[in-house]
Amino acid sequence: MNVYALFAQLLELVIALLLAPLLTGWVNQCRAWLQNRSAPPLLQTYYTLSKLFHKDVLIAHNASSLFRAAPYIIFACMALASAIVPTLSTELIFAPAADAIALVGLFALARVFIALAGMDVGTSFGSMGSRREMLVGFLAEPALLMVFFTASLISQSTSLSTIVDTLAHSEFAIYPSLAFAGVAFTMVSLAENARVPIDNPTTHLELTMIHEAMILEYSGRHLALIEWASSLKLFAYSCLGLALFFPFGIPATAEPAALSFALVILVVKLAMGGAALALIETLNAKLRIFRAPEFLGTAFLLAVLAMLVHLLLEAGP
Amino acid sequence: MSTALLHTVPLSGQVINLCAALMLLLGFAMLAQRRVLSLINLFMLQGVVLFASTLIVALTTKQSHLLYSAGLTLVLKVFALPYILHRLIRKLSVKWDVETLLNIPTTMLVGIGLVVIAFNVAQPISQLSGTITRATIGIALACVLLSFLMMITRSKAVPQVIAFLAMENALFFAATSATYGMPMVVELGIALDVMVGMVILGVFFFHIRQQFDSLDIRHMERSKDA
Amino acid sequence: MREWILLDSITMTALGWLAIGVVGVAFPRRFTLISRVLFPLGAAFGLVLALLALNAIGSDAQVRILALGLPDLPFHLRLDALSAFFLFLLGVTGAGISIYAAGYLRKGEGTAPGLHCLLYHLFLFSMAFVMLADDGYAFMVAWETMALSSFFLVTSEHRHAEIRRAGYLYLLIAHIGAVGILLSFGVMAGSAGDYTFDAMRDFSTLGNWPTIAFLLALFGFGAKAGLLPLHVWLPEAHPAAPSPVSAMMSGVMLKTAIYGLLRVAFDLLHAQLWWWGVLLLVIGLGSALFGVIFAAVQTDMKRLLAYSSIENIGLIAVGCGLALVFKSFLLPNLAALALTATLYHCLNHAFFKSLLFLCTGSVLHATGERNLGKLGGLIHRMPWVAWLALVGVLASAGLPPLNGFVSEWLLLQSFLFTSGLPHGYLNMLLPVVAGAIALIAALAGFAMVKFFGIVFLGQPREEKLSAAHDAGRLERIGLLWLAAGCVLLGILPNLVITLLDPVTRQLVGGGLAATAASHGWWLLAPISEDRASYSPAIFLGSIAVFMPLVFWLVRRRFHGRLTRVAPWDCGFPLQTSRMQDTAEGFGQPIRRIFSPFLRRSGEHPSPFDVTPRYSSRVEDPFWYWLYLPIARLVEYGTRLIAFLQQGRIAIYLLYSFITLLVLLVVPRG
Amino acid sequence: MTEATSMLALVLATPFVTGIVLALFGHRRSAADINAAGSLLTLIAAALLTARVISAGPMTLFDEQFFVDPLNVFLIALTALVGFTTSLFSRPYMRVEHDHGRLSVLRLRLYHSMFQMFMCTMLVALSTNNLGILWVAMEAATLTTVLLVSLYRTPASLEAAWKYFILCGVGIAQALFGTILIYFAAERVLGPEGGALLWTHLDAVKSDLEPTVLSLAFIFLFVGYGTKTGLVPLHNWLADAHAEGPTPVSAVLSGLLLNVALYAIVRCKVLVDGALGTHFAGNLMMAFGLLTVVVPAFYLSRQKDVKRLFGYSSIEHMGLITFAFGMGGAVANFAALLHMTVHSLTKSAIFFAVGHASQMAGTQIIDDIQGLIKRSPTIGWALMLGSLAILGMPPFGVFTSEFMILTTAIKHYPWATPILLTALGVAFAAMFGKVQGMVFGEPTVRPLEHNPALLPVFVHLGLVLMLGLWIPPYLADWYRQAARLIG
Repeated sequence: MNVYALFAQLLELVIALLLAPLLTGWVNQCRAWLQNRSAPPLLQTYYTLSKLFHKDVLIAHNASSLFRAAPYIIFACMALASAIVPTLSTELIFAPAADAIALVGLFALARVFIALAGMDVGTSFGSMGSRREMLVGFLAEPALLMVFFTASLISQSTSLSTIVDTLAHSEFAIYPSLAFAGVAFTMVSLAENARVPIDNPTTHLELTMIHEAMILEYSGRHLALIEWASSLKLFAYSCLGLALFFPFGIPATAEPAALSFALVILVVKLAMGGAALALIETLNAKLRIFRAPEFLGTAFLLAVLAMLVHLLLEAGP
Repeated sequence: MSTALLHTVPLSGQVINLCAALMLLLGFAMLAQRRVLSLINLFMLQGVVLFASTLIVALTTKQSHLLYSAGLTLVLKVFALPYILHRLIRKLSVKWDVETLLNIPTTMLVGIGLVVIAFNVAQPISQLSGTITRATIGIALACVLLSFLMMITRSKAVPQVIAFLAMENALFFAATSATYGMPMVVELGIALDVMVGMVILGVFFFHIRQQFDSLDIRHMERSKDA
Repeated sequence: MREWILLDSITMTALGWLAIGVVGVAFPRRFTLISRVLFPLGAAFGLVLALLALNAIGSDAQVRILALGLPDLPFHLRLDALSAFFLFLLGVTGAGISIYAAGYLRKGEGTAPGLHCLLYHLFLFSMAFVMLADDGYAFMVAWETMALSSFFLVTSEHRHAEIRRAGYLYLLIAHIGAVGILLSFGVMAGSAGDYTFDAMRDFSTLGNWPTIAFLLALFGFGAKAGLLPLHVWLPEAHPAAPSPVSAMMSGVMLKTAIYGLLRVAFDLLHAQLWWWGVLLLVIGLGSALFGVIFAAVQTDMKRLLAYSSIENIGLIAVGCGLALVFKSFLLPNLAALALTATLYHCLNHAFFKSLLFLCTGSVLHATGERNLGKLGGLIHRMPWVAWLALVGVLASAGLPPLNGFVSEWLLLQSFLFTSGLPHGYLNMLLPVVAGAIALIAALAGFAMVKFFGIVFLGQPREEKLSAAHDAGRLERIGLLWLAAGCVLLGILPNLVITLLDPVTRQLVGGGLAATAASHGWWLLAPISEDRASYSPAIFLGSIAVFMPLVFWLVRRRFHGRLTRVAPWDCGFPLQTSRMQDTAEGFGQPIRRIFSPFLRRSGEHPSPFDVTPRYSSRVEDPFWYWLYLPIARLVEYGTRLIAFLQQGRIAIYLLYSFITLLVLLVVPRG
Repeated sequence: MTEATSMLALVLATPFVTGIVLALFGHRRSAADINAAGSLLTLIAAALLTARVISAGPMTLFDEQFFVDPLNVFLIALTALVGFTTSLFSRPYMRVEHDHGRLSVLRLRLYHSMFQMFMCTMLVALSTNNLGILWVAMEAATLTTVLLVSLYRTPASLEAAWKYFILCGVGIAQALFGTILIYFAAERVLGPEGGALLWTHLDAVKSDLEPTVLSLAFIFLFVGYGTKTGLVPLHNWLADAHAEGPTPVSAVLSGLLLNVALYAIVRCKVLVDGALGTHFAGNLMMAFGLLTVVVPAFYLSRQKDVKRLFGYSSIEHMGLITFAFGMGGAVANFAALLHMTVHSLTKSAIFFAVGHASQMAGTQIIDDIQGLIKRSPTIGWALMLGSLAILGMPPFGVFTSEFMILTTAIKHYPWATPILLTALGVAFAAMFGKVQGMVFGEPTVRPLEHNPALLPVFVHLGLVLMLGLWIPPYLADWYRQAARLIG
């Protein structure tokens, strides 16, 4: 590993930390436009974060130390996740540290902690949220893995860099399996990021919320960290989708020139992706919680189908 | 047995065959018999026949120990056991008619079937029998089976025991007249066992009477798993 | 004087356990002696055994013949890589459990301490001898001794009828399984009844006999391991037993069954058929799914863990099956990968499941409650147990960077590289199986969150819980030991893989050590770096750096005060502990989704019920599909046969008579 | 030779004389001790005789009327041993029975003398060389045991004794017919003076004996002695006799008498298969053996009476042994002999424990006996371990023989293994469930007033445990020689 790789890695991390709230803001703005409401400013998320950071922290009496540690753990997990995903370059020093499966494991780790935090205070909504979060989780996780498996069967590897390399830089080939996988991935990431139709990030209707219900007891800097972490999660998922299904423009090297070029492309792609996400959210209505299994089951089946399609059409005997 | 064969058999042999026939006859008679007293008498007659056949075998083959066993038979089967049985039923005052679990004609039919089986089973053996008395094994077997049948069909203790003794007779008959007698020790032992067995049974009857105030063995069907 | 070899020292250590037991039963009432001296001593012996076995794994096989046993068949002992590995597992886990048990033992509970000491150490001793045995007879003796001693341990609270029932079920299934194993040995035995494993290796049975032997062994060992459909004893026996015993049974004893299966399938039988592997794989997958679904809906914490053991055993069986498939297609390296994953998972499960069972033991002692619905909020009362349990929970949920994740990662890897089997269906299906495994792992996460969240988090659901006390010193040591094992096994996978290398070489003739070690201790790359790699060290390291860094930055920049208030909960005024999710409530989505697989019963009150009582039970469908029909069949046969025993002497005479006649008329000769 | 003669004389005479003495003085307080002393003397003599035979090999004594070879001398030793331990056990047991007023002094006298007579008859049956005397001894054994079974004179015991007497009497009669047939066949080869009933002579000329006659003879002998062995469907007397007799009698019945009857069958099998040159007798034994293993297994679960329960389990094990002898061959015969040993040791130990247990509970009904282990751990553990041993749990010796039998079966007669497996499974389920209920749980039993005789129990179980882990070499080649004799 060379100094460039280190630089690229750090740059990626910083970019992620900085751009993530922006992406969230952008999505909210697009959504507001699409629903022709007056949109919040693009930087609204930053304002919210700094406001929360400066606020005092209120904590329930019987909240345990796990409750207070959770935000930091979750934030760390998400930061690491967004560092693992190859966004600007595939030559990263963290690349060997975790492959696709490990990435899924990382998301799962964060989820378990946030669910535990939700149960910690022992309120009715908290535990309800955790239950639903775990429900969504155990349905989404295998689907996500299957998506990765399809990609890794194509590239004969589970290491993200290698996958992206193969998809981006090998001679151009059409992978019908990736179409299925792409749809599945979209559905999964909607669910994972607490988006319509599974969850609504802006709701406080008690009976429908999932993610909000878990973090109901958080306030101040803890809440800020969690919000930031969730926007990081969205960012990571978006980058992941872009890297898997629109991998063009992610250089194999880490020269500054290539990086800066890749950054521009990334921003453009993210903008489009965010808009698309907003569009999807606008066009769909939130599902009942017990429709969620069907929704995610469909995602899982699509992913399996993708793999079979790959084995059928693309795997050379 | 064809007539030609019949003439080759010496007189003694014929007499023994006659005895065999009588044994079988008596067996059937006991099977058909309804009254206890006459059962005992028939049993005594069987003893007499047994004694006769043993005596003849002893005389023809000049085996001294067969003489003893003939005497033993006389003493035991003709005098002792019938006497004991008589005393028993007098003591227990059981002179009732014997009820059978199976009506008499059927029993007889089954008995005939048994005889057929017995003869067929004994056929190969009789063929190679070196002794002058060929049929005796088959007849003895038939008698054994008949007394077995009798034990099954009698529902009272005393007739059952008589049937048991009749079976003993049949065996003795086989031992003496078919094989010209077992070694003395064995015969003595057998006789002793029969004797002791009778005594024990005698004791037994009284206890059974005390406990069940009847000798009807249908009272003794308590311990079972069904 | 023959030279002293490693095998002798290991035998001596095992005998040491036996000696401890004898001493214990010699002084049955000396409580302090037993709990403060003997059990820690047993733990020390466990450590010694582990170290010796560690040395033995690398070295080549050693054989000893004892003076005991049958006249023509003295006990043969053999120490090779496979047995050494499982001995290591036994020793290293047993050490932790024994030291915990030393603290766990209470006066006047269950059997007399001396007897308990004897049974416990006899249990350890027999397990060690199962691994060492090298002939059918010695194996069976050790095997059944293991079953017996564990049975008596399970029923140590024998005054409760349900515990007696559990023990009965356990021993019954164990014994029937043992007969299956015995018959499989009989099939494999060399000509002229030579039951040494060497003879079985050399003896090449023909035709269907190897298959029959394999199936019998699968039946027998499956019964002990708790594979479907012979699992029913497991969720009964584990909760019934005292917690150290449940830990030992679930952590180690189930692995002896895996050991036996590996021994028979890979070592004693030479020619494996691919469909054996598929069969094992299917059964394993079924067990894993069944186990995890039922774990998610349990309301008794030890039953929950028991079902999760079924799940993990299922995963292990899946690994074995995959390894069999690869071996049968002569792909040694892939087989080695699958087998490594399997053995690794054996080790991991031994650690985290024992840890969790011991934690339930502490909870049980502190609260006297096993029902999840009556627990909660214990993290405040017993922080040690809670945090250590958290380690076990994360490991058992298969989350990085703990050990559970590594083995699942390896397993998934081995599934991803199947394309290339000369068998179309397998190529198609195996990746899908990988998806199923992912589902199982995720469900395990669900069950574990339920377990930890309901037991340790939230508000206490009963008043008496406020009296709960944390684990004692010795108990803490045991828990710490196992938790540390979970972490280390997660951080240093390469060491473990190099450790496993001789085992896989022995069984499938391939190993990962060469490739795995080539990237240094910190990077796990079983095949090659750009194919798949995972570095728990960096993983944990970066999290461990990020977290304090973020914390420090945040606290340095912002100084918002922290005040304790009543929980907000959307401003709902009245907050009671009854308003949290119960175990039933938490499991409800699973019940709803998987209702076709479950047999549910319970009462759901109407909205107008003034005194509503909600209860929901999930029962094991196998009872109704398999076991009760068999029981009814036997009962029917009994009634049929008992009809013969009429009690009428005439009938009896008739039997004899007919027997005689039949024998007379049928042709003889 | 001579000292062997004297030893055998001692073995046979001691119980006889003791029996006579006890018949005269059996009502004294010291009767139980005389009984034990006589048994001890028998045991010592038997041990010496055994040692002699091991060193000098087979020998015929008393102008060939008696014959000792490894096969029967080992059974003689076993019989003497179990007889001795039983007499030890019966000392406290019978005293308790007496104190509970279930037995008068005269009955005790009858018991003691008949016990010795029974031992005597069995020893004669084992050691004789003359098939006729064998028959006589078996009949005598029946008569003595009838008296023992009916000792309590309760209706149930009378009923049991009556059934026992009639069924076994009839059976034995068949055996006599078989014996006559053998004589009939042998006499044509050996001549009337050639000792045509002496087993040694018959064995010498068995290949010349007439096959048809011998096959017929074997059927009668098999039915006859099989009745005493308790082979299904001739077994119906057995459970009752075990349940209703005094416990020491149950112990010797299933521990010894069944063995002796089986021994008679095996002796005849050797002759018959030798004469026929086929496996006729063996097949017959295998068939009945299997039947006898399966049927009682299904009876077990219905039993209410604990002694009846174990009576059926004895039937089952006899079936297993018969099956093994039927299979033949070195391993199977070895296993069968071993199983004979361990079964009689274990089963008698169990009956000892059961006797004390039922005295503690004051009943033989299983449901009314509970929590033994709380009141008297030793008896509880004895019953539990004994039952586990008899169910074929290692490391007890019963497992050893079952291991050999099952593995041999699956090698040579695979079709038989599912049947055996079913039987063993069902038997385990039924019996263990009941025993667990008796040993564990909330106690319903009272402690005993006399301290029980547990030495015999644990001596037996210890021996069985030893045989499971280590068979002494001399014992092993003793078994081997015997197995070779059976062929």
